[in-house]
Amino acid sequence: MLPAPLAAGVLELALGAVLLLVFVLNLFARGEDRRWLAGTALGGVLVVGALSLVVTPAPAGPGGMFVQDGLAIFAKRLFLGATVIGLLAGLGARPASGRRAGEYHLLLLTSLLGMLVLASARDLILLFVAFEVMSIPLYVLAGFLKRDATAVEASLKFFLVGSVSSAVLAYGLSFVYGAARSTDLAKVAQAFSTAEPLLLLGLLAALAGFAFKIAAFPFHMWVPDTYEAASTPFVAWLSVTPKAAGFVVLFRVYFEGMGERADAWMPIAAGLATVTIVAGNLMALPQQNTKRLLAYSGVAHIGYMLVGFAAASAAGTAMILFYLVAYVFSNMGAFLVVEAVARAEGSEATAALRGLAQRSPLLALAMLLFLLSLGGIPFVAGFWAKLYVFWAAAAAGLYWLVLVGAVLTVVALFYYLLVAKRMYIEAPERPGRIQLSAPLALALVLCALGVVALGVYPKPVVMAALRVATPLF
Amino acid sequence: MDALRLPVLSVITWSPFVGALLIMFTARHRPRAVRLIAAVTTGVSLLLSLGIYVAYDREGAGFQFYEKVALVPPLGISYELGVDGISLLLVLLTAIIIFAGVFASWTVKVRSQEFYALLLALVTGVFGVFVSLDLFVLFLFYELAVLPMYLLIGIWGSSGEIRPRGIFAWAYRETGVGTKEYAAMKLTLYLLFGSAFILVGIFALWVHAGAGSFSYLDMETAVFAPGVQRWVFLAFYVGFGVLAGIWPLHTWSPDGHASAPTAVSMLHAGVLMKLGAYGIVRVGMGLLPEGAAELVWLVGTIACVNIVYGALSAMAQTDLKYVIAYSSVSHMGLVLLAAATLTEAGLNGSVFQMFAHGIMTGLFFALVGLVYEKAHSREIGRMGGFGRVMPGVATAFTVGGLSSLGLPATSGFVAELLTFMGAWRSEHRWWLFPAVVGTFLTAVYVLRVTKQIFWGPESPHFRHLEDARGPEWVALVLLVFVLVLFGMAPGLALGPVDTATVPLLARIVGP
Amino acid sequence: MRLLVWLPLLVLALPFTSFLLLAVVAPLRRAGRVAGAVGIAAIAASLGGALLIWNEGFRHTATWAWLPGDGGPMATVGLLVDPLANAMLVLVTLVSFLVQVYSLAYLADEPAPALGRYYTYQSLFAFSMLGLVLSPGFLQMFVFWELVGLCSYLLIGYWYQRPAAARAAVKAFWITKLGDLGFIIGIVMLWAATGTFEFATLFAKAQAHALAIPALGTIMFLIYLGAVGKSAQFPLHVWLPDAMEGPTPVSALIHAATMVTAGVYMVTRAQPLFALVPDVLALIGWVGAFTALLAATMACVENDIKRVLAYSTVSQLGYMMAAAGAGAAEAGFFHLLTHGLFKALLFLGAGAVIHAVGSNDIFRMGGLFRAMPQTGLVFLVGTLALAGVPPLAGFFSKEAVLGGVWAAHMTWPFVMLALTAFLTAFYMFRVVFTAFFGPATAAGHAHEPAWAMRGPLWLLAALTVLLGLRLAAGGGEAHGPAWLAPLSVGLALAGVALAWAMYQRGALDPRRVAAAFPLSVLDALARRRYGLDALYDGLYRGFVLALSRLVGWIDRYLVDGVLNVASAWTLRGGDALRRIQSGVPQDYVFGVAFGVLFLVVWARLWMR
Amino acid sequence: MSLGAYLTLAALVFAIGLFGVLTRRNAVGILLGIELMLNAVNINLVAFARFHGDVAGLVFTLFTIAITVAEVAVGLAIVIVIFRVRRTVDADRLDLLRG
Repeated sequence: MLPAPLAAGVLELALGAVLLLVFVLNLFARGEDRRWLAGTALGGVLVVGALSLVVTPAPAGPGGMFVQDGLAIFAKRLFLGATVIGLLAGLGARPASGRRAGEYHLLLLTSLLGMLVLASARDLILLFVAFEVMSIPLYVLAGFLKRDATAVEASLKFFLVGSVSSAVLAYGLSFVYGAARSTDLAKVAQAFSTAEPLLLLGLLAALAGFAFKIAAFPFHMWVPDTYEAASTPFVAWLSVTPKAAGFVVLFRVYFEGMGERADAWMPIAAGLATVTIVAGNLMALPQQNTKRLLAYSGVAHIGYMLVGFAAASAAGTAMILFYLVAYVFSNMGAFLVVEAVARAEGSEATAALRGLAQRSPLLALAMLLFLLSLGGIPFVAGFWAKLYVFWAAAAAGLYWLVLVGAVLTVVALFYYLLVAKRMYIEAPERPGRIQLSAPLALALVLCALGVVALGVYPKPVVMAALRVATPLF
Repeated sequence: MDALRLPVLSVITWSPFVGALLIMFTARHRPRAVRLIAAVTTGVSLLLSLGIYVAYDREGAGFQFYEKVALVPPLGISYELGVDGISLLLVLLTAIIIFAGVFASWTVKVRSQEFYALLLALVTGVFGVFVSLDLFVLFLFYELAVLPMYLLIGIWGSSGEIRPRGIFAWAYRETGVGTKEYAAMKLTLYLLFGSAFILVGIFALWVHAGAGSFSYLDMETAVFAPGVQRWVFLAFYVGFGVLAGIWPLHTWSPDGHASAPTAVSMLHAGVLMKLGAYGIVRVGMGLLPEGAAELVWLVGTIACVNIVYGALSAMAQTDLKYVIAYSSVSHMGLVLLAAATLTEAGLNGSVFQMFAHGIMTGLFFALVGLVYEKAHSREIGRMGGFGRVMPGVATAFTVGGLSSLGLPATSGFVAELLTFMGAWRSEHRWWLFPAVVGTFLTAVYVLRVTKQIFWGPESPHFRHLEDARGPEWVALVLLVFVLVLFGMAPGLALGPVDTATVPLLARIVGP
Repeated sequence: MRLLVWLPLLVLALPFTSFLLLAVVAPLRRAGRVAGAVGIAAIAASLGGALLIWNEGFRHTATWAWLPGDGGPMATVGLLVDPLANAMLVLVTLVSFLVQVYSLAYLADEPAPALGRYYTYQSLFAFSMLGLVLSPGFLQMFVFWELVGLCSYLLIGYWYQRPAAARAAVKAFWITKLGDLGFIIGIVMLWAATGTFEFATLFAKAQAHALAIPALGTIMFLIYLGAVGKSAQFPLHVWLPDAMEGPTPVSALIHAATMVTAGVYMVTRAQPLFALVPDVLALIGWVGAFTALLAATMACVENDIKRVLAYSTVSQLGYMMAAAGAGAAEAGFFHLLTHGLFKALLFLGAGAVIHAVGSNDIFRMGGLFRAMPQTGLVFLVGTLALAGVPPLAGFFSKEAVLGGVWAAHMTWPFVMLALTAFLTAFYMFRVVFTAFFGPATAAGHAHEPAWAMRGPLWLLAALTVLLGLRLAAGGGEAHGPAWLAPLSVGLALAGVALAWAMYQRGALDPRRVAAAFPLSVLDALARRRYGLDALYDGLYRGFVLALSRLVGWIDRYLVDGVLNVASAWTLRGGDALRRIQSGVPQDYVFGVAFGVLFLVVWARLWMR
Repeated sequence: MSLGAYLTLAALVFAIGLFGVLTRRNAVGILLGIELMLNAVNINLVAFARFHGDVAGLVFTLFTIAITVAEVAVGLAIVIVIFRVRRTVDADRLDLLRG
């Protein structure tokens, strides 16, 4: 049995072990096909994931800077689950299983480690470090296809925006520290109640940093380019997990311990949500590349989550958590379908989906499910997600925000339905069903199951989310 | 029913959905099986809805065949079902229409499996809205009822042709007006746009009721501040009104109904538009009596516009399906006008009109479907003298037409009579006149169309047409029968309806 | 005692049953003559019933709830049996029966299915008309009122493939519907004020002077509008002449003897209510008289034998209405009955002639008396009756009407009616002389019709004569002043004489007469039907259709246009916004900077 | 010198850095700008630590420095890769992806 301080970080330690293992194995790896290496990494994450299911809230670690509370555990399960799906989808395909499989997984797992720590961080220093540990590998992964001109360009853009925002973040945090005279978030929360302008400024600047991570408008501009250029399984993972992490930090920094004063963030979050929803949905309209379309729609979804954030209540927080879970399945699923089609057709354009319903009905049905879920249609996860955040906002009296969100959902459905039209209404260009690799198929099935299960029976997740969110306030 | 301890409403609601799943997964490439499953599952719904119609205890009134299962306790969402006199009739209507619709679209060749699956899923949504007592679940079913439309119209629909004209021509070019894809998208998005308002309204009720529950019954007991009542009722009016086709939010309906395949037009014009009116009456008036009382003037006045404007537009159409579609706009005006009178006669008339017009318009679209698929044309100008080659269709069409112009002995008359009675007893007597004028205009265009299509010398290139056949007869006969039966014995329907409208009225204008 | 309810119900049910049979059992309908047999059997049976009821002089009222309501039913249906209804029952069933028999021969060479359809409609009509007669309340009356309208529409359009017939049918429906709008509004208003549709209750209130409704005048006027449409009163009479496009037996039954008289029947029925509003009554009288005169003038210039009869029907309906308006409803009703007999006779006779000659134009006929003496004879009887020559039935009823009007001190209407009496005799004998006497034109092959047609003719003729004689025996005077009878006879004879002079003797050349000044104008107007049809046509095309086209355009290109513009703008907006994603890395950093700025400003603005 | 002075200095450095990032066309120059921005953070932290007599700030600074290094290293790596593929490090020409 581990000593108390370590017990809190058991997941992180386990993941560290996996990292080490992959690193060592990589030294001995030879040849083009390194599927086994990828397999090992996946196995390791699976183990950690399994471990995460049994861990229980533990007393705070050294100096209370590292907490293993319900929120942290919920988030970590989410990260690990998403990572499992992501790795599974990448299994057996370049680059994840190619000659550089080792590097790929090392980077990815490092970033994951950062997220895990971030979810528990309750100290500015730890928070910032974890944040960077999460971010930096992503820049590299974005440009992992280093022979691909677009990929490296995307990675540069990602890096630029990322590092500038983290500079802003750090700058903000420095003020926070200065105003609170401590790096302990609990102290920050107390200081906030005295509403010191310096502190406020700091938190605002920090918010910019986090907004980049969750890709809220106008910090989103790296998103479409990166998504379009980077390898799809990675993008699928990138499109959900870091964002989830970002939201967890938001909760920690802006809600935890602030109680009533949390309302102060309402107008800002509402404003951010509005512009993000509008911009995301509108910019998605003219897209012809499915990944790019999903990128913009993803921005819009962040907006919807921010609606829950604007509620600045336990309910809102919980509903964002639920939204994130639903979003993991729907969004990753959608990206994976794109990956599947792209492997067969060599194209990621929406046109590549023509007549999919007649070529491989089940794949089309899966895609339809994911799209409907993203669009917020009954009996798939997204419906509840969207309505829950709306409900939370309404409960906080933000009816206008709900209306804006709901009306913009109509715009969103426009482009989702256009994709559906390609699959179901238009005739296929060439016959023959799409061949799926076993791991990818499995990943897709997981996503589909998740979407439907959540859609039909959301109760348990909702309850869990509410349980972990309540103590924050 | 209760003796059987059968969750009868759930069975009615989900039976088509089960049918859809069966069709999807068992009946691949077996068209006959598809139709069989569809007929059986919808038949079950029909029989059971007849059953509850008979079994409904008129003395006891109120909501019966009650079911409840908690879904998300912390939010007070629960799967709660029950029917009163109003929903009872509309459930029956839905069952009849879809049953007829299954037979009317017997001849769908292309991808019939998906067609029937989507159709049945859609119907579950419709049933759900009528029977659910939990507003959240109601909304859920509402969306379920709207969405399949897109594919149903997009895949099996038929494109019309509309020339971009006027000052907005550029917009017409950019949006591709006239194509079935356009119509499908327009219909779906427009209705979801409406649902946005409904959503806000529902949440507002949840918040202000303070009961922490979405249950209709809990909210009934809650008291809402006048201000809240006003704007929430308005939200519901706009939201449901879109679906009910209130002017000027109606333009989705002609395009949508004209492009949709037969069964879908039947179901949509026949039942879904009623769903909007039902929402306004049940949720809007039922939960926000003061708001309703304050705003009926608006509802009724716009309804008057609907009636006359819709009838005139119908008269101007050269495309048969558009004529029927616009007549729906006009008749929905009657429905809402009747409701807005806030009188016993009026509310009864409103519900009865929902039923009558549902059957009538279902019949119309079934017939238009037959004519279209035989003559391959919707242009009224090109038709003529069909009466000789398809007497059955001609007769049915005439009956439908007579009902829509409110000829006695058809359901249409009873509905319109009650509407008139209610209108003149309401606070806005002048509403009577637009309503009456509307019926006359209806007489004008209906008889004009009938004459043009079925009478006169038959045009040479339509000699080959033949009358309705086999399964199609089932649809026609069933609908005509109901139309006339309820026209001659309106008590059958009004009995239960009255038990529901009177208390509703008492809530609004006091006993 | 039960018989009181069951017998009328039976009379009502029999035609309905035959209708249902024919409508539902397709093979039976397609069998044609068999269908005819069914229809005839049914109507014969109910004729028997009607005669029995009439003979017994039943009086009874029975009602059942129709529209349930919270406090008692909102509306009822039922049966009202009283002398008025009884007489009407007999007339309706009798004429229906004769016409259906007659049709069997008249429509002998129709295809079987068509014939079946014909008898289906006939049965439906019989049922509806009887239902109307037996109505105990305005609502039920309106219901059947509309149904007979429907039957008229269907039967006028019996030869629906003829454009003329189709047009006439639709026109008839629309014009009568126009009147019915008034009817329905009126009874709804009445209901709103009194809470009932039933005659019994309303009359009771009226007796007790408990019907003090300010708008009663308006209400009764609106209700009267229904009669205007149905009984072809000015200005809604235009549909009746066109209705002659239907088969002649139909014209005899619906457009002469029964349906068109529904208006008169209604006004008679509601007399106690109309009595409360003298102004409306006066109006009814004036309009009636004017209609009578107007129609008579038009009949004088018409060459189509059926149209002549149609106009004379309009004119006679004017008589009845005038009587009702003068408060002499019973006189009007009396005229209704007699007119029903001899006008049916005339139409059926005309039918026989048309059947023989194959044309409606009286100037294509001539000398038919020699070819078909029996038809000629009965037609002459009918004509005399219509012209009001004693001792035939028409004379007494017409005299009663005139007497009633005079007694009501309605001088001008009386003058108009008197003038009409003269014209009636004139135009009817114009027909008789040109068609039956005079030079035999291309009608050599004409022959007597089959017995199925001749039988009804003789029967009606006999009834006309017998009824007349019976009235003469019973002393049919006592109407109005003593000079009335001689006057009306004189007028009639004058008319006959003029017609004889013009069309038989040739002493006066019709053309020259028509050209003479005051008449020439009248002649021109009458030939143009006083421009009324043109007026309605203009209103329909120039107003209703044009308006509809305008609204249609507005809906398609403005109301919908706004929506399309909104969606187009959304799409454009997306495209425009997309451009800020310029691709240049530093612009993205600008994005971040801008974002920070946005946050700070926003916070300054809103944060508390 | 007062705390304010240090903060102003830091703000200036930060602004200059941002300005550099926004205006330099050469990728390397941009990296330098980022470097400056992060150093401004360090100035802040140290100043606060000094004036509050609290060591945490210094610790924070150490971490920031380390992170800055890592970040810039990665940045340079990316720039090199880009130069390999595109034969240029001119930011204006790196706009394949857009819209």
